[in-house]
Amino acid sequence: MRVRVQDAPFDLGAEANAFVARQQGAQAGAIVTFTGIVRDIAQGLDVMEIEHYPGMTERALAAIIDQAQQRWPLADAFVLHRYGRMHPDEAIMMVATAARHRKDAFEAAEFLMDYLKSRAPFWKKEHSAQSAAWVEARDEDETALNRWSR
Amino acid sequence: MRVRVQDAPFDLGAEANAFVARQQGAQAGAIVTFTGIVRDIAQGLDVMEIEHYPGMTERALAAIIDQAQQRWPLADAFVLHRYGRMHPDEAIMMVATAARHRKDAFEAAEFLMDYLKSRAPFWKKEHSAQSAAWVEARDEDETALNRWSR
Amino acid sequence: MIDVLYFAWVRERIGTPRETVETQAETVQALVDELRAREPRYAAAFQDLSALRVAVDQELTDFTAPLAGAREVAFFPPMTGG
Amino acid sequence: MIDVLYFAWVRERIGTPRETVETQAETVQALVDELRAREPRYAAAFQDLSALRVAVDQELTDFTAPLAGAREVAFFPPMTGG
Repeated sequence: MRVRVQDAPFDLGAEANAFVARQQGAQAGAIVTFTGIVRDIAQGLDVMEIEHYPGMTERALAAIIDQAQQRWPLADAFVLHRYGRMHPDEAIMMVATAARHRKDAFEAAEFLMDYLKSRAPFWKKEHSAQSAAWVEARDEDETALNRWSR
Repeated sequence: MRVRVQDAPFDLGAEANAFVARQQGAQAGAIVTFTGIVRDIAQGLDVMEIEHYPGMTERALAAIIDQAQQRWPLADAFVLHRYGRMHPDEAIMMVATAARHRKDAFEAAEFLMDYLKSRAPFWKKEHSAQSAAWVEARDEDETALNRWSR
Repeated sequence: MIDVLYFAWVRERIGTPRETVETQAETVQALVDELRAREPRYAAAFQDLSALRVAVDQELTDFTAPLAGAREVAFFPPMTGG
Repeated sequence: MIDVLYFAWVRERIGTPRETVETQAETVQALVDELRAREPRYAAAFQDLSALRVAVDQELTDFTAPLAGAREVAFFPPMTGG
């Protein structure tokens, strides 16, 4: 199971341990995880709401993982992404990669993050007491993608 | 507590969760962890033994974290490294970084790994049924360090 | 007959997440032109196509994409996952 | 009087993890030369200094480092942590 899209909160530690346990005997000496946490930058965020495109989301994430596995010799890769409503300091999503060498595990995790930031169908909306606004895509995220098109 | 050096096994998931919990309210939206696992490359490894230099180890790891915190705007960084005897598929060590942006968290974690691979006083010895041999330092690890001397 | 889906502020502007559209449009662009002509809310949502992304049958594509055989077209702003 | 520590195969070759050495050596290199002259096991351990690393008072340094005021010198192969 390489992709999971869910409404419910998840336990980063339990997911990381389960991912490592799946690598038993795989000679994957390097495990990298990335976890995204809801930030309250403007000091007034009540709820982060994430909308997604059921069906396409799972396909897009699986396709991104396929690409990563073609580019790097990975033992395994995993993406978990939530949708729905969540609060500051809650985990939004995580990726995990397993490889023989750390360079591959790090690069593949960064690649997965760059792609899913801008190419997986999720949209964030920030709700505060006063207002609600869709988060705008950042130019840096688009730029980050370009480094992989070598 | 940014550095821990211990003989006992550790629970990666519990450590990762504790690290994330320490970031409450810190606006650190990006958490990266790296975990190193004992590999049995030659298909005969019984025990990986790690020797270290008590006193210097803690100082060296703290100095590496200080460097990382000077180079990147990190909310936090953590290194845990075991010594003593461990078996294939056991975790050897982990690093964790927390930052506002994922690029900083990823780069700082890679930097910590590159430095502690070659600059923290640990030495690995691989024991199989037939023999025991000290792991040799790899040229790639030295090369990996050079990219940070810009 | 094609299912047209809207997400995020496109959905809010058009006022529905999904509708079935009777169309002979041969490309996404032609479908957009038909929708724009319908009602002001469509014209508003599709005002600046550079601010929009499109998927045909759940694959990201662009506005020149053909619609022959397509069952589902989705319009949405740039994604903000992660 | 200085504490001299050995790690990994340097420790194994010399046969002790730690000893106190009476020396007037002014640099790490001078201390190495004194040790080499003592017994074959030291000569063997210090045969190829390019294969060794040194720390003075728990700070990595090189063989030209002065020993004035130093309390602890450690010799070991390149590190293999992580």
